[in-house]
Amino acid sequence: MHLPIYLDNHATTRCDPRVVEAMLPYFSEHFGNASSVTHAFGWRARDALEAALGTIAAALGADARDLWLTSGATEANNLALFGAARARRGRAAHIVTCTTEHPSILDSCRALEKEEVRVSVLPVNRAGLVSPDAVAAAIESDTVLVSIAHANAEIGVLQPIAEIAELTRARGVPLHTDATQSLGKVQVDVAALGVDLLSCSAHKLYGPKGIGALFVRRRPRVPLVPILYGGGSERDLRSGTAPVALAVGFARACEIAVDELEPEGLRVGGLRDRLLERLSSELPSIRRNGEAENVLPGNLNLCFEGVEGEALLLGLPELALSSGSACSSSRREPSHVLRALGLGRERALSSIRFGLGRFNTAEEIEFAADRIVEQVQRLRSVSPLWDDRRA
Amino acid sequence: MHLPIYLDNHATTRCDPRVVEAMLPYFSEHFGNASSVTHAFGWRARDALEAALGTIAAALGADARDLWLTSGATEANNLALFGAARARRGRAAHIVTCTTEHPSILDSCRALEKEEVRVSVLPVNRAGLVSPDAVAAAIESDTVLVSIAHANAEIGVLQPIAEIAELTRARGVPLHTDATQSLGKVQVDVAALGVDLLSCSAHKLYGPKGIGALFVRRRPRVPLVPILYGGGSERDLRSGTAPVALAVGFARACEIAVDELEPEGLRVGGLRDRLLERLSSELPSIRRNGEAENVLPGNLNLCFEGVEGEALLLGLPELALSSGSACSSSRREPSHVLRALGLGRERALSSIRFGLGRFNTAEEIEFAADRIVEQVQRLRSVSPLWDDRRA
Amino acid sequence: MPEFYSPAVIEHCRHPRNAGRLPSGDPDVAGGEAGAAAEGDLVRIQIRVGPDHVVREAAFKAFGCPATIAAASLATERVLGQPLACAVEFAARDLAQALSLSPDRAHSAELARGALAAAVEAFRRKRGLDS
Amino acid sequence: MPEFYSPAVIEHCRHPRNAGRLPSGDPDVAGGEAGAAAEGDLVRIQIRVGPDHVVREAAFKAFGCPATIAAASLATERVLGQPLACAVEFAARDLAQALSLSPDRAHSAELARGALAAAVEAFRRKRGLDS
Ligand SMILES: Cc1ncc(COP(=O)(O)O)c(C=O)c1O
Ligand SMILES: Cc1ncc(COP(=O)(O)O)c(C=O)c1O
Repeated sequence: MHLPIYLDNHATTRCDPRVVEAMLPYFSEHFGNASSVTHAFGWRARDALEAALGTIAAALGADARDLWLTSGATEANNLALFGAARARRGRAAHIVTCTTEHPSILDSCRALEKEEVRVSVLPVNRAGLVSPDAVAAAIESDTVLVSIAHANAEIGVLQPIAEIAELTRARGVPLHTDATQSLGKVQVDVAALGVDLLSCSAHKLYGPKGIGALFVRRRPRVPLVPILYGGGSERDLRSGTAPVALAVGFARACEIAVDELEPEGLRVGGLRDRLLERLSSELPSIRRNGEAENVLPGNLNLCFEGVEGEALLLGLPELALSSGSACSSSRREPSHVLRALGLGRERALSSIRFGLGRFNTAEEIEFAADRIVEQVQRLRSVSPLWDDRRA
Repeated sequence: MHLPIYLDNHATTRCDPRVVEAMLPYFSEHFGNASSVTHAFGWRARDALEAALGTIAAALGADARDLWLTSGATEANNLALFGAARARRGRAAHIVTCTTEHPSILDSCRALEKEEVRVSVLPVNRAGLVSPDAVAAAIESDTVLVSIAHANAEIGVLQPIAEIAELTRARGVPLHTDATQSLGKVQVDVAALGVDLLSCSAHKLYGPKGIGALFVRRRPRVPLVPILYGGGSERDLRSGTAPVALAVGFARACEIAVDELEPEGLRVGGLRDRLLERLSSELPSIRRNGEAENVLPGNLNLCFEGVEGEALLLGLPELALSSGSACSSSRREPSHVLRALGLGRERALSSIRFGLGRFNTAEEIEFAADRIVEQVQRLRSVSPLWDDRRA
Repeated sequence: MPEFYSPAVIEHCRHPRNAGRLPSGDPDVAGGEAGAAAEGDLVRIQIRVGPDHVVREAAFKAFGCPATIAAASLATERVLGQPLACAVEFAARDLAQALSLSPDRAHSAELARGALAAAVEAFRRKRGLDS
Repeated sequence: MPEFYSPAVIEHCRHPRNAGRLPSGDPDVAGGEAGAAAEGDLVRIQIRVGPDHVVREAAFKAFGCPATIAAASLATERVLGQPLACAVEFAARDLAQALSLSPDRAHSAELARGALAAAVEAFRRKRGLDS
């Protein structure tokens, strides 16, 4: 067993060695520019790129022509939101999203508000779910986009996207979903979900960092304007030299994830359940944050009452864990997602996110459980809140 | 000797095996998210990222805090232009650039015009040079940016950036230069150039595709707004999970290029001169496009009178060459750069861009010269224009 | 350029048939051209016509993209042995298809047809034939 | 969290000194608290004061980030043997510096000082001493 044990697979994942192997030839051997149309280096690169696009698209149940490579899900999300809002070219526009979205959604919305776009940020319930009816009710005559993530990065909850899609489709409003956390972990199919736009990122499914994609349905076509210009044709949504090696890696990552989806889901879900079982049987007063049913197999977000998250992590140097989302944990702000569920600051700060993944073993999980139980007990013995609760 | 011989190093370059070696550990071993602050995987990633930023910044004579990683020079250029224009928040804005810029500059300008930004696109002379006085004269009271590339991607000519910088600084207008083609080929120093913003891209200097950077001077600080939002702090110009492996590769590429700058410049320049010497001594009526003095060592842009470029390339399957810029050669439009020099369509279409680089050998250049001479002669024997000229 | 060009185009461009010139002073030789160098394509075709009004010889020169060179080359090949009356039709019909030209290169076939038609026309004029 | 926390913080947080509680009913024991769980930090400190008005024993409980736990731990360590009159000053002076707290965690030292000051104050009140 290798220490520390990585249990932060929502933040990023280890690049699968099979992915690295697939990418390697495209750095120094088949290194051409896919838009070099006059020689074999370019053709080889373009062929690889097109094959990669085909594979990634297939993983989403999409057509390769509907897929735009980006530098990651942040760019894909920005492209979806800014692209849809700016396609209105100054006319009034309105966007519907919810409180538990990733900062690349919420911060983009905030920036759009400065461009006079109106944004409705819907609440979620205790389980982390947005209500499809609330989405439908929020739609206005100039709503250009509804954006609701497929799976949440902190509590792993899966939103009822297909249900929402029925309602948005009836209103003729495009639906975007950020599937960054769900792709490769659960079934993601643009037709089954009924979405018009979908973001994803390779590094969340054992692929390389620095590449993601935005699916953009062509029929009916969602009007979008690019956020990066430069040499693409009029209808290109993204310019810039395509990172062929990364695309090949992304494709291989999709392929593996799709191949192994079911058994891995069961295995990782089993490890997660085992961890939860051990912790909740050996420790009183722990609570799971978010919905328990429709959750990513690797996700577990737990509140250890009376124990502050960072202090707990400091006692667990053998485990790589996050006390919040990777993006916000440098400031000591409680997770906006947990707050959105209605958790108080104290309970939010007492929460830890577990992200189990492909490379975790049963042995690691038992070890992790041992250490966590021990540290929670130790910190509770120092905790004035624990005193009060026992009183 | 390996065929085909790659002579298209302006389009992209082979990733140096030393760069690949440097990147490798950051895919599957040190794979953490640099913003994961709660565990060793994150710290390791952040340390690597910061070291990489330091190295890249050093190659530019800049401070790491002034450097923003992007997905490439396209994004860096877009960030410079949109960032500066939108920082005006709706007030009148004006940008100065020139006709020979890369599409990521010119297309961004076109898109900005739709946002009511005025753009002055200055002409260049026959040598491809923009006049510093013309730049100064074009500046208006609301000019937010002057953007002139350091080296041109087709004719390799180096613009008088330092001279332009003196004039823009006197007027208090920020100067941006696209150094994508020059970094690693000739000295690039933000202080010596006197620029406030500078774009570059790893894949043009034997690094990986999918990463670039924008240098943004802090003192005096150039006001810019981001084009990608998501979790960064207020003053962050770029959000999204940093691609650590690519950053490490970019840094290694910079390090090697800086180390070998002088001898490689001489070696590659020598190969280029040899190629030119052979072609011009063995073939009548060939003309070099652009300035001959201040040119990238690996660049040679030649017009073979009476011979159409694509037909010539079809006769040269052993050589990987471009008849224009990689981006535009899928449409049969003569290069906008060559047209900007005042070349007619015929002469522009008869031009070939040679991009020699690190991995080219003297043997390859002799072989290439042999083949080119043979094919130009063959095609001239079929050319009605050649008939006319001899008449 | 295998990406853009069919094997037929590549073959004709690398090994053009009937590239060259016929002596334009000969009474049975006439030539025509189409396109313009300034536009990027120029095709010249000459034909030598027998007393039986059958095309006996043909030659071309072309400046332009591979498709243009190939189309001119193929046209001169096909026109041989054709009676003048239907030479253009026979030689130029389905040139684009024979060379599998993509729609954006169809222009190349047009140029070959145009140059051939001009050559036939020039021959008729030279001989005072009705066109 | 070596990234944020000094070795001293890590040491105190992993091995807190004087964690626990003193019997609050004892006449020579008094306690105070600072912070609020709802804000994310709560520190309680108790002291036992000898007849000579010297702090003989101290105990703390803390909920909060590692810096807060460490500051409370260090404060209870330093206060031992201090005369009540200057206990807070001695124990809490330069806590932030001793633990190399970054400015954004200086709050943690303030909490330890506050809880200690409240305990001293409570002791005075309990004994009817002037504060
Ligand atoms: C739900 C979600 N959306 C978007 C992102 C951003 O992805 P990327 O790192 O590819 O920009 C992340 C991860 O950071 C995420 O978890
Ligand atoms: C001068 C110049 N600027 C910008 C770019 C775009 O760079 P990237 O491929 O990194 O987006 C290129 C190359 O394509 C270039 O040559």
